[in-house]
Amino acid sequence: MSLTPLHDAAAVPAVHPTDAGSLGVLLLLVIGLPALGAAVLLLGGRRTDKWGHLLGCATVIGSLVLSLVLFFDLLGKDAGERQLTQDTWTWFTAGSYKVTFDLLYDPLSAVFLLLITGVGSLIHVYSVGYMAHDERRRRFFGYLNLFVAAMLVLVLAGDYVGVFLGWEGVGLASYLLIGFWQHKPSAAAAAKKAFVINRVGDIGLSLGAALIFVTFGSTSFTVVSAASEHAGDGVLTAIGLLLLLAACGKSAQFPLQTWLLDAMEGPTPVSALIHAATMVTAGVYLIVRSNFIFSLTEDARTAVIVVGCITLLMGAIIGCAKDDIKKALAGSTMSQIGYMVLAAGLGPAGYAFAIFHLLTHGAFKANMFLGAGSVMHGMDDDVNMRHYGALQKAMPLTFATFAVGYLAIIGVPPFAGFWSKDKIIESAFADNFVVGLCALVGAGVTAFYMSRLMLLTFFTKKRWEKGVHPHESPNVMTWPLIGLAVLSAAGGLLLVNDWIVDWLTPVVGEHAEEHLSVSPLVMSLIALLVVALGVLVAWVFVGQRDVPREAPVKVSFVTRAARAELYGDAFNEEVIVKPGWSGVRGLAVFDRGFVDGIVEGTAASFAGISSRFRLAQNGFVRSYALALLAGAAMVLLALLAVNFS
Amino acid sequence: MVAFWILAPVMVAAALGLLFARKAVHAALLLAVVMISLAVLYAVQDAPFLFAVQIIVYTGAILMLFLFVIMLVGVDASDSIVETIRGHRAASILVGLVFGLTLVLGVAQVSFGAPLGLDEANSEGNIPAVAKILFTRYVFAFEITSALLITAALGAMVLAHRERLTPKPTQAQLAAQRVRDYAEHGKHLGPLPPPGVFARHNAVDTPALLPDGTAAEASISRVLAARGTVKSAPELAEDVKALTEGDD
Amino acid sequence: MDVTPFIVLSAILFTIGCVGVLTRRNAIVVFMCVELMLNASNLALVTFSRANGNLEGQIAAFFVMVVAAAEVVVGLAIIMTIFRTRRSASVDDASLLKY
Amino acid sequence: MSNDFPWLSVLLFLPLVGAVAVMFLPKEGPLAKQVAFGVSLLTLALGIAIAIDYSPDGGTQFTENVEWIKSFGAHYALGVDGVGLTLVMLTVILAPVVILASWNDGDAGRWSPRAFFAWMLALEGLSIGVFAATDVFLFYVFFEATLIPVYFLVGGYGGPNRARAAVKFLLYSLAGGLIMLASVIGLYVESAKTDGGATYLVSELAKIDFGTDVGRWLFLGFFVAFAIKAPMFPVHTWLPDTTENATPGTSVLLVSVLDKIGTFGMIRFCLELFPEASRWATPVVVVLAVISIVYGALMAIGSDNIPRLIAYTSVSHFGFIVLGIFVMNSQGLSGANLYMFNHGLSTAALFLVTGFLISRRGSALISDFGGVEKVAPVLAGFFLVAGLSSLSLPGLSPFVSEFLVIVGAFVHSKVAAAFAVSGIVLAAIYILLMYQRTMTGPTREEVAGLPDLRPREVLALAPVLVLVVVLGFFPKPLLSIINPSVDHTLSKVDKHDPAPTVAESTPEGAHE
Repeated sequence: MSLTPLHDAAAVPAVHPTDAGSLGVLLLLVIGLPALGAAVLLLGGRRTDKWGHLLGCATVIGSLVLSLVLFFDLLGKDAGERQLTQDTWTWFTAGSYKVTFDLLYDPLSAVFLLLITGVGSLIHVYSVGYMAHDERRRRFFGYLNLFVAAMLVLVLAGDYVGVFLGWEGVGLASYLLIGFWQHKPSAAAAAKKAFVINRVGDIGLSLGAALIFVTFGSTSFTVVSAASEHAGDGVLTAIGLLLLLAACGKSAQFPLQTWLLDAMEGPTPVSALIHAATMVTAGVYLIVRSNFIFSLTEDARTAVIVVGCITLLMGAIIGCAKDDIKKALAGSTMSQIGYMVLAAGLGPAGYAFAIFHLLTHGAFKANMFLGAGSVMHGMDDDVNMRHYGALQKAMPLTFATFAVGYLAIIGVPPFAGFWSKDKIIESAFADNFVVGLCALVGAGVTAFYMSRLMLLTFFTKKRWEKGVHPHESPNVMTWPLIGLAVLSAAGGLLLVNDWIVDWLTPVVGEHAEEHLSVSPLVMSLIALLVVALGVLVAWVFVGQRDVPREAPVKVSFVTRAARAELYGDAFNEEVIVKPGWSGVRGLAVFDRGFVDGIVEGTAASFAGISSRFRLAQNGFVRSYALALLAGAAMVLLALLAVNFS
Repeated sequence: MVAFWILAPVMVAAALGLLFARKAVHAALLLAVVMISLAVLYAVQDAPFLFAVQIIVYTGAILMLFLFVIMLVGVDASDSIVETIRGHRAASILVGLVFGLTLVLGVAQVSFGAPLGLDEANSEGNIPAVAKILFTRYVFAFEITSALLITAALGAMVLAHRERLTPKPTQAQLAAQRVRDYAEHGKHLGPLPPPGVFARHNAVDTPALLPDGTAAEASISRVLAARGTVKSAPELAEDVKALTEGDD
Repeated sequence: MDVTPFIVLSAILFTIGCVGVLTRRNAIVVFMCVELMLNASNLALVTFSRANGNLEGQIAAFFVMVVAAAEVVVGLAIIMTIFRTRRSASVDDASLLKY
Repeated sequence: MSNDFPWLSVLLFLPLVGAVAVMFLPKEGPLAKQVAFGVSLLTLALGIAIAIDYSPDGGTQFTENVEWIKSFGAHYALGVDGVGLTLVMLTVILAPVVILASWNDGDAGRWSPRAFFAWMLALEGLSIGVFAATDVFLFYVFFEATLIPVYFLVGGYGGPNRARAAVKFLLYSLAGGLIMLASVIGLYVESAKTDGGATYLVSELAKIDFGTDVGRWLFLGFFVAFAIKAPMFPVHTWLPDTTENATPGTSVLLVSVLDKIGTFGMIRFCLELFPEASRWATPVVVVLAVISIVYGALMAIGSDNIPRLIAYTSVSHFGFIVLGIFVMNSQGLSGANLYMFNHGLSTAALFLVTGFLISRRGSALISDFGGVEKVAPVLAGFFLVAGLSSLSLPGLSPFVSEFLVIVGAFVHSKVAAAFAVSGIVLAAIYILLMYQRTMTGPTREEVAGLPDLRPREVLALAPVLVLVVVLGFFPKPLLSIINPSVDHTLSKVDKHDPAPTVAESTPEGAHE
């Protein structure tokens, strides 16, 4: 770029990384280890069955160690120097357009690296136990490694197209893992659905990247961030909206939310890693990473906030009605990501809190998913909470860790969720009262459905199926639970001294001051009050009553709607799928009948004409002679006509 | 011109007869009428050589050939009147009429002027004059026609030739066959009796009489027997009686 | 002697020959009609010869006769062969060469 | 390599001579197959040698020029630039793959298996000729000659309706060729009017200014033929019918190699010879290309027959290629050129792997499968990778090209890009739907005993998929030879890439 960006106080921070030097190799290794693991496990075949899971764990743990090394190295640098790049090779060039695989390592990538490899490692270890009896465990670990590698590419890429690579890579891994038990048609269908809906989001990312190229002549963060201030509002808003579409797809935000609940068909560790802690938060990452776009466009941010608000309420409502423990948690995930998106939409005031909530959520939601997996493990893979009850005695460790996660998500101090969610609610109120109210109500509903889940699973009476003997899971599964529980409890430490905010400042810019009319303390108290109300309601309506083993049929419209996931699927089915299918069928008829019909018809008409003419060749000499004579007569007539005209 | 006006209607009538004659033999005869009339017209038009050739070649050779073929194919083979191709006859007549009318009208429109006549060309006699042209200017074409005729003759031979499918039986085989037939069916060993032997008549339609006075059926052609033109034995006997009585 | 009546006669005979070829089914009769057409043309040739005052027309007629003779020989031989195999002299029966 | 030696002629005639040689080998026994495979490998080796010797910025290379028919101005002229070399390489790479993969496909045909392989080699040689010809007349001769082997390959070996499919293919292509012939003759007429006299050399023709009307008519003649070949909506219907009945190997050569003649011709002849007419036709062609993308994808979704489905996906992909060509900017054209190569690989993989699947089950209907993954995991894995490459997953080679085309289309027209990009969703639907229905779910009885891929089949498929992955991350070898050619083409059509909007606008006046 020939233009030098004009830096002023309100300017967005430009990405101007320095060469990573010797650490760059580590960056490559962070991605390379799990990628290598995936390659070995997937190409190695049955030879690697015996030690495949160990290799899978080892590569991710190796990445975690490297990430920690990198993180502490970054921590030791000055705030201004915390952006490193590692040159690799040019991916492709065309005309003036050049896309490279250069990696960008900055505070944002750093925390993501820790989240991905940290939670990833714990879940890999957990999976060793969870998938112990699956004959295709080796392949499962291959896919998990593939996912980790792709996710790392996503957060380390220094170019939108590079992000796209990781973006689709995690989509592929998600597809493979949701459909891991592909002999189940529901799993295969869910996998396909997830991928296809993600692809709808990818339209946004493709077109967004294209628009960015047209506008800035490059898609690398460095160039775009330096020049974004010079772009027009319209263009920035358009880019923002396109990126939001991408984020909606990947993060299961309204209106592309329907795939997430179906994705629970995958094995539980997958749900924990991909559909709770990491992949689904990639949308939030994308928005925060693109802060140099979003900070400059009020309109796009408003759209982000609206999407976030709608989704956080939708997810919460769905979570209230689901009896499937994983789907209830998935609804909760949707809702929590809604919070993050909402926070990201607040702009400089919210980026850091979005990431903060993302991190804490990654810990406590992974914790609860794994807990749910542990419960299912003990309950013979039954997922219906109405068949649980009073499990706190049978599975004390699971209960304890789950409880930590529960307290974290509903926002009880001092657990991690309190700090992160409280900050978002505060920022939301500072931005707009309605938005704040949404966030507040969402918190109350969260408290309700999580308490309901807690009560149905661990308290109330036994409603177990016959022959089920709940038991605590093996150590290899409980240790990761404990690890995640610790993180869920202590995640709030990141906010000490506003560390997380300062840490992310080089990436997202100076944190904007909040202008809240009431003091933060009052705000927190109000939020706690709402949460307490939610818990109380749950206690009254669930804890104090007998829970029927079958879900009651006669329920209010709201419950029915929530059970039907607010008719998202029904809407897609009626408005897109069914008309789509009839359209495709109609098109097939059109193709056969009209497009090919013209061709075939031309051929057939020639064939018809010749078969008609053919009849003139009747084999009778006399007919031929007649034709001959007629011809001669005509020649004669013609001659006469010429001569006497 | 008198000859023309006499012959023309005859020729047209004979030609039309060609169209309607049921039997091929009749058609051939009507054609002969046309051809002879044509020959006369040639003669009238100072073409005595062609007159002779027309009579010899057409009426003599070609028509005889036709008659031979008719004989071989069967005299009785006659057309059925029913037209098998739908609309063909009407169309033929229509097209023929159009063609003919156009031709006639077209020809009639042309004024040929007075004929120059062949008196000068035929001054040294028609045949020498024709020969002169034929053996000078048209000698090559003439020689070619000889090749054509030879080819045609060969072609006719090839077409008429029937390939033997079985080896020709030898004398010995034929003799053995005869003896075998005699042994199995009692077929007469010797040659068949000729008609009329020991009889009043020696015509072909008269069977020979066996020593006992009965007629030998084998002595006459089966064709004649089928036609019923064979004289029966009692008739013969009466003839014999009349003769003997007359002698008395 | 005017020329035109001869030519008209020739035309009429030719036309009758044509119609005969078209309507008759007995191959021999068809052949006769062909001969009639040839003869009709011969008449015209001879007439033109007289009209033009040279003998070329007669020569042409002579060649027509030769060719006609050859044609009849071969043609009749063909009819014989067909008759031998098909037991029929109808031209309609030899209609395999169709469609 | 010395520059005088006619390397391209050798490359072109090696398979042709091989084809003749194969016909003299014994009908029975594997010798004919082995020789055919050996010849194709030899051709590949020679092709690689040529590619190594090629210098990316050197323009048209390995040129040969012998006067052929003087009165027409026709020459036997060969030579390759970046675009031509890419496609020649695609041809020589796919030929041994196809021969190895179709090892037993020729056994059940109407003629002997040796004829099957001889025709394949002949097709390879003629295809190389098409891509290497630098004389329009020679190109035309090769263009039409390629139909003959395909006709016999389709008509002699393959499904129950092969005869009809072969005739349809032949007549459809001939019709296109006929229209093109008119333009070829027109070129002669026009070039004869110039001072240089009649010529068919592309290099000479490119200098002629045909004038608006004549240029447009000639352009149309070429374009229609190439659109049929490509195939584009609405002249695509021969392709599904043909692939439905052809053997997988034939389909690969047909779709991956031969159909590229259409898009190759659009660049080489439509754009470079008739720049004005190409610019004039751009709006219509872009619309047709976008329709092809969406239409092909939708038809693929609705297909139950696997080869038909793949044929329709190709219609969609060719829509992308044509779109990339006619948006006339570096991104689009580079993408389109790259797409030609990548589509060749991915479609080849898809045809071959589904071919293995179909030959095992004896049915080509998706509804006849289910749960194959359980019994044949390796096959399923290859299928998935091939499918993912077809839906342009990043990391696999088609992504780069598709992304570049979308970017190029976006530069040209935002609306066209917006419609074209829907192709990526539809691609996901048709590939994953097919995978879901065939591979996943409970294993059906009929497929329970299906054997997994044999070593020969793995050996045939693996190189293609390895290339797909390697080029997905490192397409530079291809792009480095394609980009100079693209610049050349763009200079011919007199188009320049627009500069990024931000670089032009000042901070104050920055509004859309």
